[in-house]
Parts: sequence; C-alpha cells; structure tokens
Amino acid sequence: MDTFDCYRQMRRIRRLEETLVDLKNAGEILGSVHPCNGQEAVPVGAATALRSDDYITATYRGHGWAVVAGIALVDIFAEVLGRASNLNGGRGASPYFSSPGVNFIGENSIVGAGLPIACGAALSAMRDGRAQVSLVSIGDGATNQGAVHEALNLAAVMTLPLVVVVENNVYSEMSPIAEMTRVVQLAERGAAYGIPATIVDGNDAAEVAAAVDAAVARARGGGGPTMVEAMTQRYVGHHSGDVQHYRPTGEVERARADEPLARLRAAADDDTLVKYSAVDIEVDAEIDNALTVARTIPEPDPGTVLEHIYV
Amino acid sequence: MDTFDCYRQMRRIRRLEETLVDLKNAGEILGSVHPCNGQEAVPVGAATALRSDDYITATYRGHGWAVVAGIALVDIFAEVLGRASNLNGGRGASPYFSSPGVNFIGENSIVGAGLPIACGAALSAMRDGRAQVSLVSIGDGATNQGAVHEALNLAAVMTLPLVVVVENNVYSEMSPIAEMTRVVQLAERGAAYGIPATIVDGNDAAEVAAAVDAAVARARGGGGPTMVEAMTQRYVGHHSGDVQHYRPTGEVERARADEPLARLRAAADDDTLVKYSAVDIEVDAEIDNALTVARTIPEPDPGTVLEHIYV
Amino acid sequence: MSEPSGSPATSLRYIQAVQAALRWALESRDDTVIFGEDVAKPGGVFGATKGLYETFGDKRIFDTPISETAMLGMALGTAMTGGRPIVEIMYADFMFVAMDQLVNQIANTRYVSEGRWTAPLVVRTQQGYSPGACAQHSHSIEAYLAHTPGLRVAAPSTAGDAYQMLRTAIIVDDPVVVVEARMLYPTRGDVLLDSEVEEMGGARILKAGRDVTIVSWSSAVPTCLAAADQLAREGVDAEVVDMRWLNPLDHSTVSESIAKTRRGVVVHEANLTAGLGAEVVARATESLFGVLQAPILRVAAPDVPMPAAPSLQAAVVPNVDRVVSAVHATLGY
Amino acid sequence: MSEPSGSPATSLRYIQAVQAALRWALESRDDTVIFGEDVAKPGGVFGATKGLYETFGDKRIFDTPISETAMLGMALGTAMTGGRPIVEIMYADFMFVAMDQLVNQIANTRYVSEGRWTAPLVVRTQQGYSPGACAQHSHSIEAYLAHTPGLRVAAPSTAGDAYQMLRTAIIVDDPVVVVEARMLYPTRGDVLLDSEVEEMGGARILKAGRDVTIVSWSSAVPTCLAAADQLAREGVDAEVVDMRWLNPLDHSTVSESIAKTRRGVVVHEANLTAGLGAEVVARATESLFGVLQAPILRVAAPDVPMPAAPSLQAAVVPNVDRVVSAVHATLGY
Ligand SMILES: Cc1ncc(C[n+]2csc(CCOP(=O)(O)OP(=O)(O)O)c2C)c(N)n1
Ligand SMILES: Cc1ncc(C[n+]2csc(CCOP(=O)(O)OP(=O)(O)O)c2C)c(N)n1
Ligand SMILES: [Mg+2]
Ligand SMILES: [Mg+2]
Repeated sequence: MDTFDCYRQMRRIRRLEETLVDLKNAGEILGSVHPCNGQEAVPVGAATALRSDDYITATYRGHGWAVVAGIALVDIFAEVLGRASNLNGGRGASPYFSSPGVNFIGENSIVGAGLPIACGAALSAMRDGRAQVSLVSIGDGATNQGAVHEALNLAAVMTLPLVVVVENNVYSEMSPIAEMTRVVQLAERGAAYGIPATIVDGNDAAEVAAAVDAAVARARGGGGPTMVEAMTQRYVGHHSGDVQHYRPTGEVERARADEPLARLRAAADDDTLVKYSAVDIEVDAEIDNALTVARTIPEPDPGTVLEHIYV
Repeated sequence: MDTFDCYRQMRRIRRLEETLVDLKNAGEILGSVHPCNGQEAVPVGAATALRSDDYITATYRGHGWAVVAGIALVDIFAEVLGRASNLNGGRGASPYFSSPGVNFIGENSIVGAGLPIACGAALSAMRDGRAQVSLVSIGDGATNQGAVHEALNLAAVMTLPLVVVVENNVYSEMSPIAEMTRVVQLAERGAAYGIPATIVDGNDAAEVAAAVDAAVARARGGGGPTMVEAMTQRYVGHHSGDVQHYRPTGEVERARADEPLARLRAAADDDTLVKYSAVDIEVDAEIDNALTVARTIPEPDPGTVLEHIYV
Repeated sequence: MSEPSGSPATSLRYIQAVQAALRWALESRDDTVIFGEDVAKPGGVFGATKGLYETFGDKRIFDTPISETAMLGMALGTAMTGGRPIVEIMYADFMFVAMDQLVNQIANTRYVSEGRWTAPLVVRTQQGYSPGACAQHSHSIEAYLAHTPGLRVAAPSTAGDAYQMLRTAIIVDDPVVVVEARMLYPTRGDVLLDSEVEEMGGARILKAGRDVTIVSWSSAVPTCLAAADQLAREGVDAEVVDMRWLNPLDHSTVSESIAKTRRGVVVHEANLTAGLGAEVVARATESLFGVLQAPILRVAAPDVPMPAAPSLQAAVVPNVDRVVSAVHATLGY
Repeated sequence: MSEPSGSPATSLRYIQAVQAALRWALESRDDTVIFGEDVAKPGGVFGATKGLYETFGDKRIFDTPISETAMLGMALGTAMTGGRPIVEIMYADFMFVAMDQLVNQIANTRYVSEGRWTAPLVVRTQQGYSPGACAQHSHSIEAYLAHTPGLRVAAPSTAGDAYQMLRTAIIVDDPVVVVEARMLYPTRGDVLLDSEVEEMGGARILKAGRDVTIVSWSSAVPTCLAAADQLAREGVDAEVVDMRWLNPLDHSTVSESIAKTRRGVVVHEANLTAGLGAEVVARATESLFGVLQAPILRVAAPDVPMPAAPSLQAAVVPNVDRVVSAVHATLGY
C-alpha cells in the first residue's frame, strides 16, 4: 500500500472519529460513540490483505473497519446521527451498524459476541468455494469472554478461514488488561486452540498488513484460522465522555506521540509533509461534505418502527 | 494411602455405580445415571490430598466424588431412587445432588457450569483465612465451554485456591475429544491462563494423589490454581443406556483391562488377592445394607413440593 | 394450512418425523447444513439425525464441541451469508448458556439492519420434564423465547406437526426456534411426507366443542385431549386448541373459539408466572371482555424448579385432573 | 414497610442512593463483597461504587475480567459458603451471556437442595433504553427474571427505593436481582439513610385515585405519574401503583386498588408479548372478574428490538400520551 493512500485512509478514519466526538459533545448525537483514534493502522493495514468479497466483523469501536470495508462516510454519519441512513436506517447507530452490501457483518456491542458470528461467515466462505476469508476484530478484554474461547476452538477444529485480529489497546473500558489476565500477550492463547498467533506493532500499518496478509493466505489456502495481536493504544477515552482518570500520568501523551499518523509525520521529510497537508485538506473537505449531506437526511419515520422485524 | 483402603474405596464406588445401573435397568430409577466405572482412581486419589473442610464440586458423573467427600451410600441410593433422602430430598437425583454438611458443593448437569461456582467456594476459602481449597472436577469436553474459560482466567488472576481436575476420559458423550479440539492434551490450555498444569495417569490413584497433593499445597500456600489432567477411561457408557456403538473395536476391552481395580488385582500376589476378595465381600454387604435402608425411605411428600423455594 | 396431498399418510413416531424433515431439508435444499453436539456420526442423542451423516457426509452435517454460544453464533453468521443452518441444542436448558446469541444477536439481525440482513436459521431443541430428570434438564422455555421479538417459535405436539412445522421453519427466512417435546418423541402420528410445505403459523382445533375452550401447546396437548375425553364423559363438551406456533401467535383462532364457548382454560407445562399462558389470557380477555362468562383460567407448573423425584414431579406437571378442575371452575362461575 | 426513623430525609440522586446502600453494606456486614467490571478502582461506569475501593480496599471490592458467567458463578459459590456477594452486571443486556448461572444455577440452589443451601447474593444491574442507545444496551429484562422461580426481583423507581430495596436485597437470604433504571439514575428523591431496613416486597400507592388504577414499575413509573397529572387536569382521578418488587409480586395491593377503581392499566417499558404486564392482567382479572368494568389494558413497547434513532425510540417507549389513551379506552368501556 502506498504511504499516501495509507495516510489518507487513516486520516479519514481519524477525522471521522474526531467529528463524531464533536457532534456527540454538541448534542447532535445522543447515543454513545467509541472512537478508535490511535488504532487506525490496524484496520487500514489489515484491509490491504483483503478482497472486497471477504467478510469483516467488528466491535462498537468499528468505524475504522467500516471505512476500510468500503462504507461511505455519509452513510456512517447519517447512521450515527440517527437519520434514515442507507446503513441501518438509524436503527443501529454508532456501536451496532452493519452492511450486507460490502460484506460488513457488522459492529457488535456485546463484548466477544462477534467472533462466533464471524465463524459463521467463515463457514459460508468455506462452503461456497470462492476462497473468501472472514476477518474479525476484537479487543484485548474480549479474550476473557466465553464466546471468544468457544469460537476460537470451533474455528480451529473446523479449519475455518478466519482471521482474528486482537486489537490490544491495553485497556478494557477503564481496566488494564494486565490486571485481567496472567498472560503477558494474548497471542499466547493461540496455542490453547492450536491456532498460530503473531504479535505486531499495531501502529504500523505495514506490519499489520504483512501479518494479516500471511493469515489471509493461510486461510484462503485451507490452513485455518490465525490470530494477530496488534499492540496499539487509543489515546482517547473508551467512549466520547471518558476522561481517562485511570490512565497513569504521561501514558496518553506517549500514546499521542506514537499514534500512526504522528509516526508517519515524524518520519516524513518536508516534501512529504506538504503532501500530507494536502491530503488533510482533501480529507477535511470529504468529511465536511459527507456530514453536510448526512444532515440533510431526515430522521427515520416513526411510522416504520414496526417494519422489518420479520420477513 | 494404604492400598487396601484405596482398593476398598474404589471398589465401593464401583459397586455403587454397578448397583445404580442395575436399578436403572430394572426400572427402579427413572432418571438418568452417568456411572464413573473406570475413573474411580481420580476421586479416590485426589481425596487423599484434601481436608474434610475443603470444597468439592463435581459433574453429573459425580458419585465417586460424593463418596470421597464423605456422603453415606444410603443417602446416595435414596436420592437417586427418588426418595426423601437426607441429601436433597429426592429433588436432585443422580446427576444433580449436593451436600453442605460435607462441603460437597454438588454435582452439576450443565457442562462446565461447576467451575465458576467452585471459584466462589475458593473465594470464600481465601476470605475465611483457614487455608481451605476448592477442588472441582470437569470432563474433557467441558473445556470447550465458555464458562470454563472464564472461570480459569478469573481463578488465575485472583490467585484463587482452586484445584481443577480434568477427568479426560477421551469422550464427551459419543464424541471423541480428539475431534473436538486441536490440542493433544487439555493441560496445554493451562498456559493460556498462567495456570500450571500436569498430566497424570488417572487410573493410578497414587499418581493422582501426588499431583493433587502438590496442587493443594500450592493453593493452600496462596499460590493460586493448578490444573491436573487425569487420563482415564470410562469402560461403560456415557449413561446407563449408552451401548457405545461409537467406540472402536477393542477399546472398551483395553479400558477394562486397564481400569484401576483390574490393575491393582493384576499387580497383586495371592495373599493380596485373598484380602481384596475379603474387601469385596465387605463392600458388597455395605452396598446391600445401604440399598436396603434406602428402599425403606419413603418417596418425598408431594405436599412439600412448594417448600424451600425461598428462605 | 395447505391441503393434504394425494399420497397416503405414514405413521411415524414424533422423533422419526423430525428425522424425516431433516432428511427432506438436506435433500431438497443445498443451502442447509446441520450441526450440533453428537448429531453427525452418533446420529443425535435422541436419534433425530440418525443416518444423515452416512447419506450426506460431513459437508452437510457435522459434530461440534460443547460450545453452544459458538454454535448459535456460527449459525447466525452462516445464515447471514447464504447458508441455512439447522442447529440442535440438545436440551432447551442449554439454551441459557448461549442466550446472548439468541436474544442479542439472532433476534436483532433483521430489525436492526432495517431488513437488509436476514437470518434464515433453525434452532431445534426439545424441552420439558421426563420422569426422574433433574431441574437442569426439565425447563420449558417458550416464554423466554416468545418474549424475544425477532424470533419465531414453533412448538409441535404431534408427529405430523413435528414434520410439517420443522419443514416450514426451515423454509421461512426468519430465525425459528423449534421447541420439540421430549416426552412426545415416542408418540406416533400420521405424517404426510410428500405434502406441500405449510405456511408458518396457525393454531389448530383438535377437538371441537361448545362448552369451554382449552388452549395448550407442546407436551400439554395430550393432557388436554385426555381431559376433554373425561369431560365428555361428564357431558361437558370442550374444544381443544393446539397453538402450535407461539410466534406468530394465532390469537384469532383462540378468540374465535372462546367467543363461541365463552369460557377458557390455558394449559402449559412451563411455570405459571409470566408464562405464555398469561399472554393468551390477557389478549383474549381484552378482545372478549363482556363475552366471557368466567375469567380465563390457567393450569401450569407452580413456580418452582422441576424436582427430580417422580412423586414431586407429579405434583408439578399439569395433569388431567388439574385441567378438569380448572374447567369445572370456569363452568361454576 | 418499616416506619421512617427520626432522622431527616436526605435528597440524593438515584445513583447516589445506590452508592449509599452499597457503602452501608460494606460497612455494616463483614460478609459482603462487591465485584464486577470496572467497579473497584474506576468506581463503576455509572459511579455506583465510587469511593468504595478507596475506603474498603481490594478484599471487599474488586474488578473482574469481562466474564459475566464466571462472575455470577463465583457469586453463587461464595454465597453458598458464607459470603454475601453483590455483583454488578453493567447492563441488563449482558445478563444473557451469563443466563445459565442465573436460571440453571442460582435459581435452583435452594429448592433443589430442599433448603439445605442458601444463596444470599445480589445481582445489581440497570436496564432500559436511553436516547440513542442501541438494541444491545436497551433491553428491559424483568419478565425473563420473573419467569424464573427461585430469583427475587426488585425494580426500584425512586432514589428512596433504590436505597431501601437494595439494602433489603442485601439482607435477605434469597438471591435477588436488583434491576435499576438507567434513565432514572440522575433523578433526585428523599432517602432515609438511617432508617431500618425494610421487609422484602410490597407495592406502593404513589397517588391515590378513584377512577382507574395505573400499575407500573421501574422507568415507567414517572411516565405514569405524569399521565395521572394530565388525567387529573381532565378530571380523571387515577391511582398510581408502583409494583417495586416483581418477585414477590404484591398482587393484593394491585387487586385491592383495582377492586376499588374497577379499571386498570399496566404499563412497562419491556415489550408487550409475554411481558410481566400479562401476568398482572391475568391475575387481577381472575380475582376481580365481575368487578371489572373494562378489560385491564396494557401499555408496553411493541414487539421489536429497541431501535437506536431517537425518532424511532419515541415510537416504542411508553409515553404519557399512550398511557392517557389507554386510560381513556378503559373509561370508554
Ligand atoms: C458481555 C459484555 N460485557 C460487558 C460489556 C461492557 N463493555 C463494553 S466495552 C468493554 C470493554 C471491552 O474492552 P476490549 O475488549 O479491550 O475492547 P476495547 O473497548 O478496548 O476496544 C466492556 C466491558 C459489554 N458490552 N458486553
Ligand atoms: C451446556 C451443556 N451442553 C451440553 C450438555 C449435554 N452433555 C451432557 S454430558 C456431555 C458430555 C460432556 O463430556 P465431558 O465434559 O468429557 O464429561 P464426561 O461426560 O466424559 O464425564 C454433554 C455434551 C450439557 N449437559 N450441558
Ligand atoms: Mg481494549
Ligand atoms: Mg469426557
């Protein structure tokens, strides 16, 4: 992946999240927003290894995955704003939207629950013979949920074409993962299922891409599931209202210095920086446009509230 | 533990199970019976490491554990026969009885569900400062249940005084564990929680005793949980009515030749065999007496059916 | 309901009817796949899937670990992406270890996506007490299911319905939980193997009557029929309605029947409080207020877990006497 | 209910009242222990446990992994062996991942052991929609709980009750699920901090009236009070009953009230079908048949998952207009 494309995609996600948090703070969004600022390199890197017909399953912190899956910004804005969006018509909102059109199985607001569902997409992939894979992202804390255990074992025993990305941002809401398990790296759990597991720098899109690429190749080739633990940090709160009183002094600052966009900028020469700034301007415009259009979309018609519960 | 005591206790469990299966086949027991024939060395060995105030949690295949916990045979018979027993008044039956008097937290008919509960007993043990431990037995198949995963991680992270005995009898109902997970030994999963795990010959009471003793010592000393995987086999069906069509030719015969009582007999000299036979006669009498008394106990009074639902 | 076809009925046991419907599914639809614990090579602990593995192989039916949450989640993911999974949860009691996938995932899929996803899956399970079975193998769970919008719920009481309703469940694009009745597995009935697949829904009047309407489903139906027989000997002409589908709930058949008899009794094995019987009562009372000659009464298990001892079970499970007494009570108003 | 003590009432928010009750528990009983996700060092995502870790330390309150099944199971095992755990399940929706421990384990413990074990534990959770919250964070789960014999269920609607009922839940030896109402967390009320701990159970008449009885609980109570205000302005004198405890269910207060008004409406945020409202209707109708001037009506969420968009939520959650209309309907009979 070209560095500028990578920068652009990460910047797009970053600005989406920042804008959503602004909207939330302004009272324009009423539900909760769980931004992924700092973690953008994970979806952006991973996506380079995927085909458009692969399946993606994410969590409430899933806007980055939605963007790389190919969902239009306007649809995300509209959905999160509670409008009659093309995504879920406002029924899902920030933490629980999905899109069959781009095989985005969806976000999930029950910790760990996406993994079993992703196994199902993987089963379809295996059955349909088109060598699709099913990629699922979960958090570090989710690895302590029973659903995750059951699904990992099932995926291994069935040799499902599944790629499990554990976004280890070292916190589950306000609790450090280090206090919630005795293993140092969650990748150590792969062995408990016979699943190969790698640890990558989750703030380095290229490193994520390489690991996911290997995992995807393995899955497409019938080799079964792989776990990729991406070490990263959100430098923002768990949700928009989280003031992060639980983080030790300096930690957030260090995370800010090390986040993927900051890294790219730090490594860039002057020419590149100029180009990045040009991208920034383009992305800002894109975001503004998307939001402007989203705001024109009406709220869902209450008269439709009983529709679509059954076929 | 003295070999004769060991033999006697195993024989007691064996004859209990055989008698219960006879009663079931005769229609005197209506619910299901899951005998542990072949696995007796596990509870008998483990119990040598326990104090009477330690907690034991078992599964539906828990009669051996009940006996070593100190529950009288007559109470077990009465409970399983559906009488107004001293155990649970007939409300629990073969797969779901318990006894606070001997800290037998109880059997459980939901696979894996006993482990979280055993964590609770371990938490009480930790809080009460009397260095009790909580021992829990689960089957091989149970290790794929979410509850087991969550509880193992929790026990590890809380350093609970818990001993987890995995009775690996290589089948879950009719399915071989080898087809249900990619790990060869379930003890390999200990590492996923930072729990030390050992594998023992589950048909050798002394070997079980040594491993459980070490685990108990660790737990009493504040060292946290240990997993002991006891390799064993039931040479009988999953429940009394299971004809074991799923077992490869010769497997049951080999299991019969290797079961703990057969082993002891095979290793015994003539003198010992005579003594064993004497034990057999005593145990048979004990069983007969217990059953005779149990049969005199009336059925529970239907007039009490609404009692004891709340305090 | 569709017309019976020309072919003659076959007498099958309930469990064999289930098996026939599953075989039909694998034969007639490539998108179906069956999985669960011990369902493939062993053929199912109750034999519901016997012989299917041998015929269809492990691409169509396979055994899973003891991981109900993973099973239901996988069913959902498969159903969202072109498959039509049929999962067996061995006992209804085990649904509780996987309840999140049912309530928070499967049930939400279509509604929350505004109809963009569908989840055409079937969860087969069986419920109820049996003599000596413990509390953890005796739950009747239909009220938990019926209180969960987004799920369809089928509760067949006969071999014929076990076949027809399971086929319907497989065909429809909504997620359906088919709650079979373990105690009825050995019972025989006429099965129309070659008939058309029926539409979903619809209660059935099993016995017409003028004096009182007895509504039930699942394991309680034979009890109600026996009670109607006994009542007939006393000269009371009871109408017996088998709800069959608990979602959609065929309120109109119930209320038409009670509109005629002006008296009703609802019977279920699940415990009384917040059971589905209350819903039937509340709806029928609302629509028939003024018509009713007596309150619609309920016969259900009292609010206790199921004790294992047969002498206690007999005091919990609705029986003919209790149904007859309830009918007498409504007639005595 | 106990007499208010001499000390004056303190005005607290609902969530502060919960906090006060938890502090009281840790102070007054050595056997209590609190655990849950983010409850100790972070003080709880809603602040219910704020400051307790600092005062009582990690032997009395600690954080757990995201493992609700392990949490509830551990609570049970602790309660069986001398402890008195108070567990927080952050959102009621997450109960479904751990439903087995609630339904098959905790609820059975006392009954199946014929009273030999007790399980004196409290599961605190909070439920209901809030503006923009998704379907997986909006469930009202009381019917699932009330249909499970062996569990006590508390659903306080005021700060005062949040304090009193939680203290009662902690003291009683039955397992109690206390279902708090997230939308009411910021609301203020009078709390009698130094009062005696109340007995378990008992509905409360919040407003006396002669024309109709409106029964509700939890988040629906303020809606019903507002509806009663509006009705009063029209000259309709509604009696408003807050059920408070859903198990034990205080049927006698409800039926005495309806016996007087001869008309009733039951209101809850949970969805209609097989909701606890049906139970209230079925029981009251049975005991008051002949007295009732109209069928007891229900106002509840329609049978859909909760949509996130506020415009749709407004069409789902019971509101004053819907309650008033239902009252009009019963009066129009
Ligand atoms: C079953 C369940 N339990 C608890 C929660 C509440 N909750 C939401 S997010 C979260 C933390 C998850 O942490 P992690 O898996 O590390 O993901 P992250 O938020 O860091 O991306 C918790 C506990 C939930 N949504 N679902
Ligand atoms: C949650 C749950 N799922 C399924 C079952 C049905 N079941 C009862 S025993 C059993 C096999 C358990 O195997 P294992 O853990 O190896 O124990 P074993 O029977 O061999 O002692 C199964 C699947 C159950 N009781 N609970
Ligand atoms: Mg995290
Ligand atoms: Mg086994």
